[in-house]
Amino acid sequence: MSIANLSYRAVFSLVLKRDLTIAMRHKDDIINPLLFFVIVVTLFPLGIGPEAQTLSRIAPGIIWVAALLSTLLSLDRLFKSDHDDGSLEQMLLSPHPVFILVLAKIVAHWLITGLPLILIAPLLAVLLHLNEQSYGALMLTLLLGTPVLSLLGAIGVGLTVGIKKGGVLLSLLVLPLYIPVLIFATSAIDTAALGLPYSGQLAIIAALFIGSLTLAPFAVGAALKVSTN
Amino acid sequence: MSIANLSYRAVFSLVLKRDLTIAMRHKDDIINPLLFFVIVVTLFPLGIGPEAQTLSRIAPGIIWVAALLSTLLSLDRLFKSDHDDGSLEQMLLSPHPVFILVLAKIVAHWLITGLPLILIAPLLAVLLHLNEQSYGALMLTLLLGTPVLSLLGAIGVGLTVGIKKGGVLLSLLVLPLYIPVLIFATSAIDTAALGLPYSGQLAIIAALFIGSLTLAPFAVGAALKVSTN
Amino acid sequence: MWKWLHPYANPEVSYHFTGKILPWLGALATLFLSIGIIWALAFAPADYQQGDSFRIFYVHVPAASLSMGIYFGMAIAAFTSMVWQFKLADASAAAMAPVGAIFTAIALITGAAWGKPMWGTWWIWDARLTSELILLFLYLGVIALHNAFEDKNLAGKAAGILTLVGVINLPIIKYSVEWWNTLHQGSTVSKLGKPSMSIDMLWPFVFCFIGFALLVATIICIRFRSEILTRNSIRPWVRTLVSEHLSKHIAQEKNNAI
Amino acid sequence: MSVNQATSLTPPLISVTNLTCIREERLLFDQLNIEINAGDIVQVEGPNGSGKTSLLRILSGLSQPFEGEVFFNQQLISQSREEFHQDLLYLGHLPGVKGEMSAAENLSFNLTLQGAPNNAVNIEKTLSAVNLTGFEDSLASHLSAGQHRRISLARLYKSTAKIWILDEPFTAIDKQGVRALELLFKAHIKQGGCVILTTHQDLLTFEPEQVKKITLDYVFD
Amino acid sequence: MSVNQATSLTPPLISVTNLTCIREERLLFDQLNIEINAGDIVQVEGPNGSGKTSLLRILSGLSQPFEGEVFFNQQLISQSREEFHQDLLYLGHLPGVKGEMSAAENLSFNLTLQGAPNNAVNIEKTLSAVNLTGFEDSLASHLSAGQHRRISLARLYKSTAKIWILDEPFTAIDKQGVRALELLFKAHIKQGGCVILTTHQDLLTFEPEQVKKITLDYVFD
Amino acid sequence: MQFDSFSAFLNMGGYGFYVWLSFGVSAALIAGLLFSSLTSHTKVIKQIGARQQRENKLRQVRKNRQNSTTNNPNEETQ
Ligand code: HEM
Ligand SMILES: Nc1ncnc2c1ncn2[C@@H]1O[C@H](COP(=O)(O)OP(=O)(O)OP(=O)(O)O)[C@@H](O)[C@H]1O
Ligand SMILES: Nc1ncnc2c1ncn2[C@@H]1O[C@H](COP(=O)(O)OP(=O)(O)OP(=O)(O)O)[C@@H](O)[C@H]1O
Ligand SMILES: [Mg+2]
Ligand SMILES: [Mg+2]
Repeated sequence: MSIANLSYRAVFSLVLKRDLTIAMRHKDDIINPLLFFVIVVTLFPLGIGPEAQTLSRIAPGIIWVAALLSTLLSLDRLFKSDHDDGSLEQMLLSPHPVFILVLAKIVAHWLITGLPLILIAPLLAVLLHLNEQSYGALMLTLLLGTPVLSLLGAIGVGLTVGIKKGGVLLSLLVLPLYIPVLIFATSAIDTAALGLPYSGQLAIIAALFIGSLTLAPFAVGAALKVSTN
Repeated sequence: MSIANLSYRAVFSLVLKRDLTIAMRHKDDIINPLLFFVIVVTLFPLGIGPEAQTLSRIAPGIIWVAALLSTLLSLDRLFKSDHDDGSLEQMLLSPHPVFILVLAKIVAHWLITGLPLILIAPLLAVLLHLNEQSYGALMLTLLLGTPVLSLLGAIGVGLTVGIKKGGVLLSLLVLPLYIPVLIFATSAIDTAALGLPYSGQLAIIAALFIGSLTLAPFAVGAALKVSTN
Repeated sequence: MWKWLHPYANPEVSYHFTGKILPWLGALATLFLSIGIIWALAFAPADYQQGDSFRIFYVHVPAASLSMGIYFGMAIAAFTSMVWQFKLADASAAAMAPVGAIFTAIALITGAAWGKPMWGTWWIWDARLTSELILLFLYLGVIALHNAFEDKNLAGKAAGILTLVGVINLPIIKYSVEWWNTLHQGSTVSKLGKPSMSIDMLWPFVFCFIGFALLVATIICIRFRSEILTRNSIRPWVRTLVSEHLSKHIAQEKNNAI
Repeated sequence: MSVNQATSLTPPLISVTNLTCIREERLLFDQLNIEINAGDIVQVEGPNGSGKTSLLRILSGLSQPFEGEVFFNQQLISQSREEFHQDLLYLGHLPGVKGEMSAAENLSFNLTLQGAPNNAVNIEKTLSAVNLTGFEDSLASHLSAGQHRRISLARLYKSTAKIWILDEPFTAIDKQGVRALELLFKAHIKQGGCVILTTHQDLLTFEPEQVKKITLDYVFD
Repeated sequence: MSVNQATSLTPPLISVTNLTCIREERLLFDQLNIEINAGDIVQVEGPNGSGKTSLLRILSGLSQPFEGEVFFNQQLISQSREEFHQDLLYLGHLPGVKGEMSAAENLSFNLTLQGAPNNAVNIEKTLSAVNLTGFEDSLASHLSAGQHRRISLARLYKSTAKIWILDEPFTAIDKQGVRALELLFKAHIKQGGCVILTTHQDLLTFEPEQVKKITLDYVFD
Repeated sequence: MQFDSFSAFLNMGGYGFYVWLSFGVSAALIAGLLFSSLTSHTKVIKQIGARQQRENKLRQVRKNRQNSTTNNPNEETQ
């Protein structure tokens, strides 16, 4: 009888590497959510009007809502394609704990979609005339907040992956979970624009991050087992 | 030898009826884009703050951007599932002209996703404190504009349907095409808020509608033939 | 009427033809650009209003007009390939897209860098700026579509459809954006109007413009040649060309080793 | 690569000249010439990846060949699209069956799209011919792999098209089902139709000399 | 419904007690008892829609039965998940192969996930065993239906799992390929493994009495 | 020459940062484009060469296989 003598870390990096390879092969996976983010942000001035004052007032909200929607759209790639070609079944049947595989896939998802968003956010902040004092807060909230989006989103995908047209149902499940992140993040940025300390809001986002990091992988594992039944 | 003696109208209604049946079977298809629309609109007061004045200033932009994104998300269902289960191949091989089948599918898509948006829009306008003079303009622009979104979107879907992960690529292709509709529609609503006539903008949207109605089905047909090759 | 074009419709002939004119194009581009850029940076007079920031003009305007010109060329190529099934036109359209995107990006970046000292902000939602940004999106869409299909012939056809739809849309976008902007806000950006140029400024500009145009032609030629190779890799002439090239390469490496 | 010769003096139903197919820059077949007449049953043979599916898709007009032409009744298929499609029934690897519709609805849609007159009695009888009695109103997504394919195959029983192009029609079908299909093919060619199919199983109820074979194999330049 | 009896005194590898499966309110099988020992090859038979796939998914733990239990080495599979999965290789209707990765990358990932030591020479040799020499670096989405499945089947050659559960493994595979797979099954059961499979073709190289059969058929109560 | 000294040239009348930023970014982007265009040509040639070699290998394998089947027809070859 063979003993799968791969340590947790090895399994984690195996899956992570595979997902990153697929993304690099298919560079669109990285570029497209980013472009979506950019396009959504540019749509708002077109819809609302070009006045700098209005734009700078609503900039934090727009950037965060766009980040949220862009993450949402990219969530699909987390398990859907693995489900459709049978790889997910194989992973659930592997001798390793499911939560590690799930965590690796979530981390890969964040590296592919969350990180690029953070890198391009300052540029979009310029387009929307964001208050100069708020840049630090914007970056920090994105850095702590986008992983939460990936983690919570994974739960939604896990639940809907077996359903044929889960695309919009997914957003229905996930968006309410995203609301606290949105509220605290934009409030932090607004506070920073006034020159006040915003560490309170940051601490809450950090707490959300740690909480979802510990709980989400197990929830996702359970959800996947149900939805592939 | 059998002669397919179905008139164009019969083929049109055959395909239309089938798509509507599927949507009714799977009620999520109708409810979910609607809910997405509602959720996106409600995210903005959360991200921006509850002041009535700011909200009413940006309401037309937000409603229209949300309508646009919601249409975009639902576009996937236009051809993707037909492609994945081989029905699209069968339609392309049927003895009837492709543009009729395509047009029927687009009309079905609008009935399923566009029409409900229009019906619920006044409610959301109330939530965002839209200027009372603008309601008529909002409804008229949505009525003329959302079919354009479905028609132009179909071109994008036609091009990307053969590609594995076309989801976000689709938005990149389609959103630039949506910009004129967005600009004229919001401008009409803003003009109406000032009590000025907005028939000029409406006329342009109507022209866009007629232009895309005549050209899009052929472009989509050509695109489908390429992408299923 | 089209007869004289016929030999160039042959991939092999046009591959070798472009190979022959490429060095000349490159040399001319280098010549014009080096004269133009040095003149523009060091010898042209400063603008009486904008000072030395005006020197950005010499890159900005050629890049902006080339960005639009290349899209136009791409649309013509797409049309040709669709109507006359002219496969080489697809290859040339595929070669143009990335070049156009880069020049659009240059126009945007130089414009932004000029806007900060002149208008006090990197970006405003002016009509011209906005439509240039949308042009960038259209380019990126075409490139993404080219990359999304493995079969380059299909990719060419799909991107051609998108290019043509985009070209119908381009004037609509342009006018809508212009109208949208003036509706909301006055003409604060009237500075964008053409400055009356003196002769000392015109000549370096002409050199820069021609230089950039030649550079664009050169790069498109280079890319066009690799597009031809990928699309015809099964043809015997490509096979012999590849094996000759590779054997030469190996021989060179051996020489280096010795 | 075997090339079928014309065996009768009547013009062939489908003919193919100088067909070359390249996928992934690999030459699958080169300068293929085929003539298929009424009454022929043609089995395209070859190991996995030899280009059977590619050939069938070109014959049906779904893919464009790298070089060469396909004729239907001596007209280019791209120029007589409507007549050709009226006489063509193509079933690919994918069944073209919608999971959200019931078996009966699926069949009825597919038949009507092809131009057949639609009536309910017919539908029920046709479904019973593919052994789906009792499943008429089950959603297709709730059926097993083989039942799913049977819905798609059912349209063969009502088809008025002369040319049947079938890519691995026996996938997931049980033995009884395979035998029933073969009988159907026999009836079809007797009525002056033709069948072009791929399968990795042997056709059991046909005499070996009755079946024309097109054998594909790897080719190198 | 036939039920296999234990034929040896050693404890069975897999045993199933009182298994009942209901899908869509239709009883597929009722009170099924099976024992499968090392060295068995078991073919689950039955017409389309009789519940073969459902049974295999229950055996592998992917679906929960309506009633009854599945034991591995006399332990409930839900209670010995890790050991069971280490000894299980399940291949379903879907191949579990990613189109964006090359044949070699797919195989290597699948093997490593199962816990096999990963090395490049092995991968190439294994792929050549399923006749994919020369396609190691082709993206899986660019391969034909049969080649696609072969990538998935390749892992059988390196598997150290005792229990193989295979749902229609021969789909889209050409004749030579089927014969090679049967030889592989022979070697596997000789080494003390067991194979549980469904297929609508007959196993050709096995003696009829060598193959245990579980025959499912429609039940109406 | 418009400038008195090299530092004045660099300073560009106070607009140095913006002017050099524009020219620098433009030069970098064009250089990158030129580089990728030039390498893509050799990359394409290498790719085609690799594929030809793969085909040769495949041809060899098949030839060997055919030989072995004709030599001992009873042996299963796969
Ligand atoms: C991101 C910002 C900018 C963008 C996207 C942009 C874009 C354009 C475009 C598309 C053109 C048209 C070229 C043609 O018609 O051939 C143009 C021309 C021009 N731009 Fe800009 N521009 C920007 C900022 C600026 C700034 C800040 C200035 C100067 C203060 C400026 C000065 C000019 C001038 C003088 C022309 C030539 C006008 C003409 O020939 O009609 N631009 N720009
Ligand atoms: N997803 C599903 N939801 C509900 N019922 C299903 C589902 N899949 C299958 N069934 C039902 O279960 C029965 C058995 O299906 P199963 O897939 O196990 O059959 P099978 O023996 O594998 O058939 P085949 O030979 O066609 O693959 C079918 O008749 C069908 O009615
Ligand atoms: N989508 C694709 N893109 C690129 N190349 C492909 C694609 N599909 C198939 N090919 C290539 O074409 C060749 C022939 O494929 P095809 O599907 O025609 O084979 P087949 O004879 O039907 O095989 P099978 O018996 O496995 O179904 C394959 O070897 C593969 O390399
Ligand atoms: Mg095939
Ligand atoms: Mg089954």
